[in-house]
Amino acid sequence: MPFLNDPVNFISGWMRSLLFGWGLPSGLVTVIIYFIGITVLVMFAMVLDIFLVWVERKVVARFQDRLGPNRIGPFGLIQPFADIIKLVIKEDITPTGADKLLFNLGPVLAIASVIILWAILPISSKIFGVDLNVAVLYLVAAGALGTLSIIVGGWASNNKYALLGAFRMVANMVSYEIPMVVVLLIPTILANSMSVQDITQAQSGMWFAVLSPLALLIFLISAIAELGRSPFDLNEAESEIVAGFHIEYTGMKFGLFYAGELLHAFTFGGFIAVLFFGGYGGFFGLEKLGIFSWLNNSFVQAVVFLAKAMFGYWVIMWIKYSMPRIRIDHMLTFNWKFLTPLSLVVLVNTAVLSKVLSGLPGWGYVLGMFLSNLIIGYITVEILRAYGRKQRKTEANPSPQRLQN
Amino acid sequence: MNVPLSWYLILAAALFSIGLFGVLSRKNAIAILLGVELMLNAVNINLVAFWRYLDPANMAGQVFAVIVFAVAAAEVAVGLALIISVYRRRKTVIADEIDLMKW
Amino acid sequence: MQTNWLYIGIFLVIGIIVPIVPLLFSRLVAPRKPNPIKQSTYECGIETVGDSWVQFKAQYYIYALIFLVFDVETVFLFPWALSLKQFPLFVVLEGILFISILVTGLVFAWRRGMLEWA
Amino acid sequence: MTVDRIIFLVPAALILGSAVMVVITRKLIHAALWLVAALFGVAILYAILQASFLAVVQVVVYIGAIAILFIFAVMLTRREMLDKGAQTRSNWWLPALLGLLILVGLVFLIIGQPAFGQPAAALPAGLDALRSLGTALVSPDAFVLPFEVASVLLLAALVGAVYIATGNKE
Repeated sequence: MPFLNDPVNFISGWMRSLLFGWGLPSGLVTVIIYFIGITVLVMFAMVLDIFLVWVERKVVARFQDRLGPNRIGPFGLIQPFADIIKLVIKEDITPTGADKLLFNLGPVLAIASVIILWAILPISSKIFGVDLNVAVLYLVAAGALGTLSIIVGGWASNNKYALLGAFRMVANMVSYEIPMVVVLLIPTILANSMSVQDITQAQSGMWFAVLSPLALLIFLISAIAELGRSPFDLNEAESEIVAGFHIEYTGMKFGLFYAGELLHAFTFGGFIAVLFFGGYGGFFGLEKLGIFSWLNNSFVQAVVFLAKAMFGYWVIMWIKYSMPRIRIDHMLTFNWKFLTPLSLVVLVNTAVLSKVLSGLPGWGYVLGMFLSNLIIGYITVEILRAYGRKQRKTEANPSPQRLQN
Repeated sequence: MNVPLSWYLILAAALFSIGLFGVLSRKNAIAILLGVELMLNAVNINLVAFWRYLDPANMAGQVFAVIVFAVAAAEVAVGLALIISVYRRRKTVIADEIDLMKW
Repeated sequence: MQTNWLYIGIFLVIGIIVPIVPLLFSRLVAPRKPNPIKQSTYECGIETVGDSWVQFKAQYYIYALIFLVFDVETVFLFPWALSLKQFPLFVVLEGILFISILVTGLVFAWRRGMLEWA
Repeated sequence: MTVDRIIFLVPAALILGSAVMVVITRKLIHAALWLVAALFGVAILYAILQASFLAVVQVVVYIGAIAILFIFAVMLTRREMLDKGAQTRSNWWLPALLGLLILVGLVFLIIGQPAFGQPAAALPAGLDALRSLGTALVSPDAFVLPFEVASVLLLAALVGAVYIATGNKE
């Protein structure tokens, strides 16, 4: 059954022969097939996005001991469609003084910057867009477009809160991009490649989450900051700046920002799975055994990947609905004085150990990496505790000098 | 790759000229820096095109382009810091009005 | 490699078309009755005061400045990370030297109190 | 007119059009955003030239960092005068003439070189541009010194910029 093993190539091969039969040139055929394939992939992402609205509302309801949407359709599954219809038929208000073109560009860029991430997301070993050899940096580049969308939307609204929200968000996003880029170097070093397929294959024996748990933690934190979700949701901080950068957006444009945020969170869940949990694979070598060979099937891999991505998304939601918002100065201090130095230490550690331990057998390499991370983590916690103790002491009996100032 | 190298070079030359025009004709200091960015990018297009067309096995072109990135970043960082600093004291970003060397 | 970038290019085009479609559809079906009150800039229910150009803290700018330098430097580390495997240990030392120069900048900014939200 | 040439001309038109807008737009924030468009076009050119690392780095560094810094600077300074009054000097035709002369001269020079009329050869088989770039940057008989010096340059820029932006507090 070629379809079950390699569905994308099966269908594209069939269509290629069909289009050649019509006498089209080969370049055009490639473009047409890409076009159809991308449309299908993007449509899948958008349908998933609609489903995510329901997931998000249901999960937050459970966290807060409520029921969530349960009126329309079974378990309220039709609710997001009702929401979409509502958003589409709402009046679209452009405030006076807004920069019309940029005002429309903001939400479009916001969702486009998320959708283009799906071009490199390896859903299975056979179902994926492209296997770019700079995929890891492509992730960062797409984030840059997302930053731009927020600053454009916030500026074009001609509103104090919107601009303030945009400023905060951009300061937040650009700051946390540093630990994120540094930590992205760690899967690159471990897999000796920047392609997400290679990174996934390199984890078939052992997840990078085990080799470098600290990197996973730093990536998770900076991903949440990049998403602008609580506890880093200063961009929209309802109680301070009302709704932040999308305060003036109504109807479908607001809907696009909202949809973009949810899809972004899920996509980052997917990237956490790819970079640290073995993506569609990572069965610790099980798939090589005869009875588990079905794990190599494309559809099984796709299900595994989507389940892992959903788990990552769930963790992000869990954090969002359990943590209060932190102040902007604390947030930036946390990044520049704690996360960035820590990520650099982890990077140097990984680079050195990947060289020093490369002679050891597989388990020694894994154990060495894991223990070194534990030691760094322990030292970090000790430093933080000592700092906290000092802080409490100065607060308990402030020196007279301090009082004068 | 049916495009001749000269097309890239002419594009880069045009971009450089536009950047030069921007640098020389704009009054605003920030706009002058925008023009400088265009000129730096024109140079980078040339470097990468020469790498691709003349000697792809030798990475000197790409390495040089990477170094230009660093120079551009350094230029923007210091240039904009200067502009902000001047603005905070003199409340102006018009290049012609910044005519005192002191401060 | 070239076809990969062609794919990315088409993806970008579709990625921009997809959000435009619901916006156009919304324009077709949504009512449009603008009036000055409705279109006024929102400001917590009171009338808008002044323009939106409130003065911003220069601190935002300082963080962006530090970010710019760090971003360029960390991006430089990617080619280094890819060549770790094929060279002996001195390559790691080169990287450490590079990173320590980076850290010097961070320490300087820290010592000067640039990282404080003053 | 082959497909290759059209694929080249589209980003080229984007670059030149946006670049012209950068230098003539009155609103400074629009000029900064046009710069983003021009830089994005340059990134597309890098992708066409098969320098994929430079293409993504162009987006990450220029659009993600430099353009953001420009927009921040515009927003910090805009208050008084930015978009009011003439944006260009009164004798703007002089730089225009100069730019035109340089352009014409360069075009003549370029067209005069028959070697520049050649289309590109295919990349050597087995050349991984990304890995060779990494090798070139770190191997001691290639460009390791510029690599480290670039870091020192950026350190100097950071120190200088931070010092200038805050003034001498101490």
